[in-house]
Amino acid sequence: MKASVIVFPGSNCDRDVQVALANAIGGPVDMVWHGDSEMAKTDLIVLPGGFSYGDYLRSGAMSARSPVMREVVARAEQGVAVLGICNGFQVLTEAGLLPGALLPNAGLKFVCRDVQIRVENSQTLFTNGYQAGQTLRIPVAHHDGQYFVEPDRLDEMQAGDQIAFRYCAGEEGRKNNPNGSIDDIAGVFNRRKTVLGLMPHPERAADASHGGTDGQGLLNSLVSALS
Amino acid sequence: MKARVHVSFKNGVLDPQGKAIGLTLANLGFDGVGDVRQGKLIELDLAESDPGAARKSVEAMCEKLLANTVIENYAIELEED
Amino acid sequence: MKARVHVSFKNGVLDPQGKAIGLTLANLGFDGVGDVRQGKLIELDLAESDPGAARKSVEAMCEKLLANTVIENYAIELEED
Amino acid sequence: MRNEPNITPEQVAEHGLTQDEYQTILHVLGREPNLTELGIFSVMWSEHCSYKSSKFWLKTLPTEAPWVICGPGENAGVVDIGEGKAAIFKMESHNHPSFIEPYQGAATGVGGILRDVFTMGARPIANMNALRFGAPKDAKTRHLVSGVVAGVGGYGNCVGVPTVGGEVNFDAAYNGNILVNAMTVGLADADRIFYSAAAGIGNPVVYVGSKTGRDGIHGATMASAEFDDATEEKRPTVQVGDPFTEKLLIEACLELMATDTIVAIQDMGAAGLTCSSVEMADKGGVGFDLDIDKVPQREEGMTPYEVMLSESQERMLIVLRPGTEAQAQAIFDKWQLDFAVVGHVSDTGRFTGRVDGEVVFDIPVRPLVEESPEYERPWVKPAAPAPTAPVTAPMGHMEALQSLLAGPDLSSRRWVWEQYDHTVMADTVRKPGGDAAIVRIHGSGRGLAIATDCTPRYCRAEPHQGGAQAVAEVWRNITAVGARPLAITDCLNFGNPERPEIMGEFVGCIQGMGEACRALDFPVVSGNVSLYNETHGQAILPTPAIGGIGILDDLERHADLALRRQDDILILIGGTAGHLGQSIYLRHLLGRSDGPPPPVDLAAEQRNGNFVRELITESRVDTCHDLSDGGLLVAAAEMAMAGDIGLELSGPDEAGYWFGEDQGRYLIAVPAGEAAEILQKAAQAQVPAEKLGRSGGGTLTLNAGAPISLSELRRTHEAWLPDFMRNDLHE
Ligand SMILES: Nc1ncnc2c1ncn2[C@@H]1O[C@H](COP(=O)(O)OP(=O)(O)O)[C@@H](O)[C@H]1O
Ligand SMILES: [Mg+2]
Repeated sequence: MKASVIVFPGSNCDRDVQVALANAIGGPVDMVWHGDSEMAKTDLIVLPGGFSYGDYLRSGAMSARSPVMREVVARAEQGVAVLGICNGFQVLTEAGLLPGALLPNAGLKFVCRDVQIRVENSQTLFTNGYQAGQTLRIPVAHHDGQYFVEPDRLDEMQAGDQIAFRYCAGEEGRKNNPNGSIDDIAGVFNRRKTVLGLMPHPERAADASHGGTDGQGLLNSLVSALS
Repeated sequence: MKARVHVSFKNGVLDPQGKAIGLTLANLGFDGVGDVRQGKLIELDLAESDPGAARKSVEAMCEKLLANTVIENYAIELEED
Repeated sequence: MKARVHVSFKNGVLDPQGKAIGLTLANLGFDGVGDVRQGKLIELDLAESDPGAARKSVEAMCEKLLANTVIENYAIELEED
Repeated sequence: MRNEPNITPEQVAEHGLTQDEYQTILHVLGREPNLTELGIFSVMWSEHCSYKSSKFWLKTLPTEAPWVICGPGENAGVVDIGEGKAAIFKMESHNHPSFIEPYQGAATGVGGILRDVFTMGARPIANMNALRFGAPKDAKTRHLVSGVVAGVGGYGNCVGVPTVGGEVNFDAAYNGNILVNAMTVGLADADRIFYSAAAGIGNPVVYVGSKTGRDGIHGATMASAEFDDATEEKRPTVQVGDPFTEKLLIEACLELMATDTIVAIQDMGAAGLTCSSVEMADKGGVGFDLDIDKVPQREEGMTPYEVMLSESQERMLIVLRPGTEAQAQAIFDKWQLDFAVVGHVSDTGRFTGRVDGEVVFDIPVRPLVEESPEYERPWVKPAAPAPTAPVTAPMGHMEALQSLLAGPDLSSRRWVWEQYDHTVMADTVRKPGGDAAIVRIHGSGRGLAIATDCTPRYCRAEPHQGGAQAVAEVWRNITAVGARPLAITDCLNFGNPERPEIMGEFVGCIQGMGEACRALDFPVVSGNVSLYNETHGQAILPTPAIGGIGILDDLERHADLALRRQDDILILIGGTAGHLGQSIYLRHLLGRSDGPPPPVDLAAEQRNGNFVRELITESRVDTCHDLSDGGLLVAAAEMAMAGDIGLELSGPDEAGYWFGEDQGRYLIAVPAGEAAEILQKAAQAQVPAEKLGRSGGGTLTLNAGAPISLSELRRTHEAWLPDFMRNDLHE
C-alpha cells in the first residue's frame, strides 16, 4: 500500500502521522509538499494536523486553496481514500470534500486532552478494525473543532451513515463533548465513505508510550482495506 | 481603491465569541446590552481603480477565500482613494 | 440602538493574519492586491436610545474589554433602529 | 558621516544612560555620538543586554561538567546526552510586555526562547512555562492569567512544540509585576551545533525571516526600567507574534543547517539587529558593515535608528560561506520568507551602517561590548528570620488537606495545561500533572525529563536557602521520575538592583544556587536575568526560576506519581522534622509567613535522591512523588487522586508531620512483599525511610479517622482554577 502525507506550511503533525502510518504499513510513507500540483500514484492521502497558514482567517481555509488540493480533490473523485486529521479535517470541509464546517470551540479555548469517542460505523475502510459502538480513548488538541452543519444536511448524513465518530461519556464530572460540536460529532465521512475527517488524533494514540493505542485500529483498518 | 469586506456568521450559526463578549460585558456591569455578534472586517488596498471591476474581483476573493459561505455571509464596501 | 465597533491593529503593528491573507490571494492569482489588514467588527444591540449616552457607554466597553489600546484602535458607529 | 544636532542631556537620560556612561561613550568614540549611535549604545548597555548589575555574580556559578558541550555565553546551553545527541535549552523572561499585553507578551516570549534554541541547530521538542501572578483577588489577575495562558498556548501550539510543564504561583507581591518565564528544550546532533561567532572577512551577512517594522523600539530598555503609572500611559508598542512565520523559520533554518553553508547564526532578540550584529562580530573578533537600506522593511520611511533598534519578531541573522547565497536563498524562498544580503564581515573591527553608501553609524565593536558598564552594586545581607512562632492546628488534618487542595496555591493546574498542546510530536511520555515531564528522544527508547521550580517565599525569607532549594527541587523532580539530572538553566527575576536589600536577595540566591549546583553536580549552562521588577517601589518576591533537564536511559524504567496497585505499601524516604516555617500550611490556613524556610541539606538531598533513582532504574519502584509545597499529606493525596486508588495512612497527630515542608523527601509505593527489603536497603544506605500506609479502596483515611472519598477530593482540587477563571474573556 502507498500512502502520501501532504505537508502545508504550518502543518505540524505531518511527521507524527508519517511515523504511525509507516509502522502500520511496515514501509515508507511519501511526504508531498503543498506547492506540488503532481503526486505519485497513491492509495491513501493524509492531510495532517497543525496550523496550516497559522489557522489565520479560518482554519484550513488557505490550505484548501493550495495547488496540491486540486489534485487531492481529483483523486478523491476517483475514489482514492483521503483522511484528514484535525487541521486536515478543517481543510477537507473548506475544500468541499466533506460537508459542514469547523467553528471555534464553544469554550473559546484551545483544548488538549483525551476524549472518549464512539465508533458509529465500522463498515468502512477507515473503521473496519473496530466494532460499531466500541469506545476509544484518543487525544484531541484544537482550537476550532466545533463541527457545524445545517440541520437538513445533518439528517441526510445520519440517514447515509456518514457520522464516523461521536464524543461519548467521558471522565467523571467532565463534559464529554470538548468543543460544542453539533450532535457530539467527532468525525464524518463523505457519502461514499472514501473520505474521513476527524478532530481526534489517532497518531497520538498509536504506541504504548502514548499511554494508549486506541488510534492504531484506524491505521490498521486502512492497511487491511488498501493493501 | 480600498475595499472593506465584512464577514459575519449566518443566522443560525452559533457565535461563541459574540456570546462570550455579551456575558463579559454584563459581568463588567454594562446593562442593557442585548445580542452581540463578532465578525471580521478585512481591508484591502487594490490597484484597480474601476469600481465595477474592483467589486467583481473582491466578490471573487470572497467566494474563493475570504468567506466560507457554508457558515458566513459577506458584504463589500468600496472606497475610492 | 445598534452599535458597530471596528477594532483594528494600530498602524505599524504587525498584522500576521492580514499578511497571510495577502500572500494567499497572490498565490491564488489575484493581482494588484496591496496591503491587507484583518480586524474585528463587533455589533451590539443596546437598550439605550440616546446617542450621546450610547456612545459614551460603548467607548467604555472598548476601553475595558473590546480593544486592547496598547496595540489596537477602535472606531464606533451608531445606528438608530 | 551625516551632520546631526548635538545630543542633549535629556536624550541621554531618555535612553536610560547615566552621565558617567555617556562619558564612556564619548571616550570610546573619541567624538559625540549621533542619535543612532546613542540608541545603539543605550540598548547594548541596557541591563537586559549587558547584565551590568549581575555579571559579577553570575560568574560565580558553576558551569562545567564533563557532559557540558557549551555553557553560558551562547544563545542557549548545550549538553551531551549520549548516543551522538545533544540537548539545547534555555529559559527567558518576558515579564514587562506580558503585564502590558498579556496575550502578545507571553506569545512573543515563547517565540523568543524558541529562536534561542533552534538558532543553535536544535529542533525544539518541549516548552515549559513558569508563571507568577498577583493575588487572586486583585482586579487584574484573572485578565492576566487568561491572556498569558492563551498567549503561551497560542504560540507554542501553532509552532507545534508541546508545552509539557511549568508552574503557576499567586502572590500579592506580583500584583503590579507578573512573571512570565518560558523555557525551550531542543534536540540536535552533538556534532552539528551552530554558534554565533562571525568569521571570514568579506563573508555575506544575511537577514532572514519577517520584515522589520517599528515594533518594540526600546523594548530592551523597557525591560530594564521600573514600572510607574506613566509606563502604562505611554503604552509602548508591544510586538505582535506570528507563530506561523516562526514555524516556517524553524523549518527553513533546520533545512539550511543540513547544508554546508553557515558560518555563524544568531536570532534577533532583544535589541534586534543591533545586538545580534554586535555579538556576532565581537565573538568573532571582526567588524560588521551593514547596508541599512537592504534590510527588508514593513513600513515606509523607517530611520536607521528605528531599523537598528526594532524588536520585530521572527528574524535571524546569518553569516554564510561565500558563494552559497543562492543555495540559501532557494530554501527561504521555498518557505516564503524574506531573505536579504544586508552586509558583510569586515576586518575593521568596527560596526558600521550605511544608507545609500553614506555612513550613518560607526562604532568600534570591542569597546562597545567590553567597555559596557559593570557594577558591583552595594548589597546588604537580609536579616535572618526569627524562629517560627508556635503553631496551633486550626482544624483537623483532613479538613486542612481539603482546604489546601482546593485553594489557589495547591489546586490543580489542569485548566492551564489543557490549553497547551502537550502531545504534539507524539513523543510526550509523561504529561503535565506529575513531577517532571518526560519526552522521548525521537526514534529511541530514551527520554529527557524536564522540570521547572522555585519557591519565592523561601527566597524572600532567606535568599541563600531559597536559591539552594530551587535548584534542589528541580533536581528532585527529575530524580522522582527516575532520570539522571544533567544541568539547569535559570531565569533570575528580582526587583531594583540599585537598592542594596534587593541586591542582597540577588546575591544570596545566587550563592545558594551555586552551592546546590556544585553539591549536586548540576551546572548552569544558560540563563537570563530580569531586574527592576517593581511597581511603585514594591518589589516582587525574589524569584530565581530554575529549569532543569535529566536523561532517562530506558523509558521502560521510569516512575510516575499515580498509585498503580491495591495493597502497595507507601514509604516515605527522607527525614521529617516537621518544619512549618514559610509553609503553605501557615500561609493558607493561618495567614502567616513567619519563620525560616526549611533548611536544605544537600548531602542528604543527594543521598536520598540517588537511592530513589536507583530503585527506579532497577525497576523496583514505578510509583514515586517528591515532596514540596504542602508537605506529606498533600503529596500522598496527589498520588491517590492521580491513580484513583485510596490510601490508609498513619503517623503522629502533628500538623508539622503532615504539612511540614522538610526537603529531600519522596514518597514511593511498592508491592507489600518488597517493602521490608527496601526499608532494609535504605537503612544500609543511611537513608531515612518509614512505612506510612497502604493503598486500596476509593478513600483517603488518616489514623483511622473519617475517610474522605477521592472523587470528592478530586472535584474540589480540580474546581478552584476553572471556578476562578469562569466567564473570563481574553483579548
Ligand atoms: N504553567 C504551567 N504549564 C504547564 N504545566 C504546569 C503549569 N503549572 C503547573 N503545571 C504542571 O502541574 C504539575 C504540578 O505543578 P507543581 O505543583 O509546580 O509541581 P511540583 O510541586 O512537583 O514542582 C506539574 O506537572 C507541572 O508541570
Ligand atoms: Mg514535584
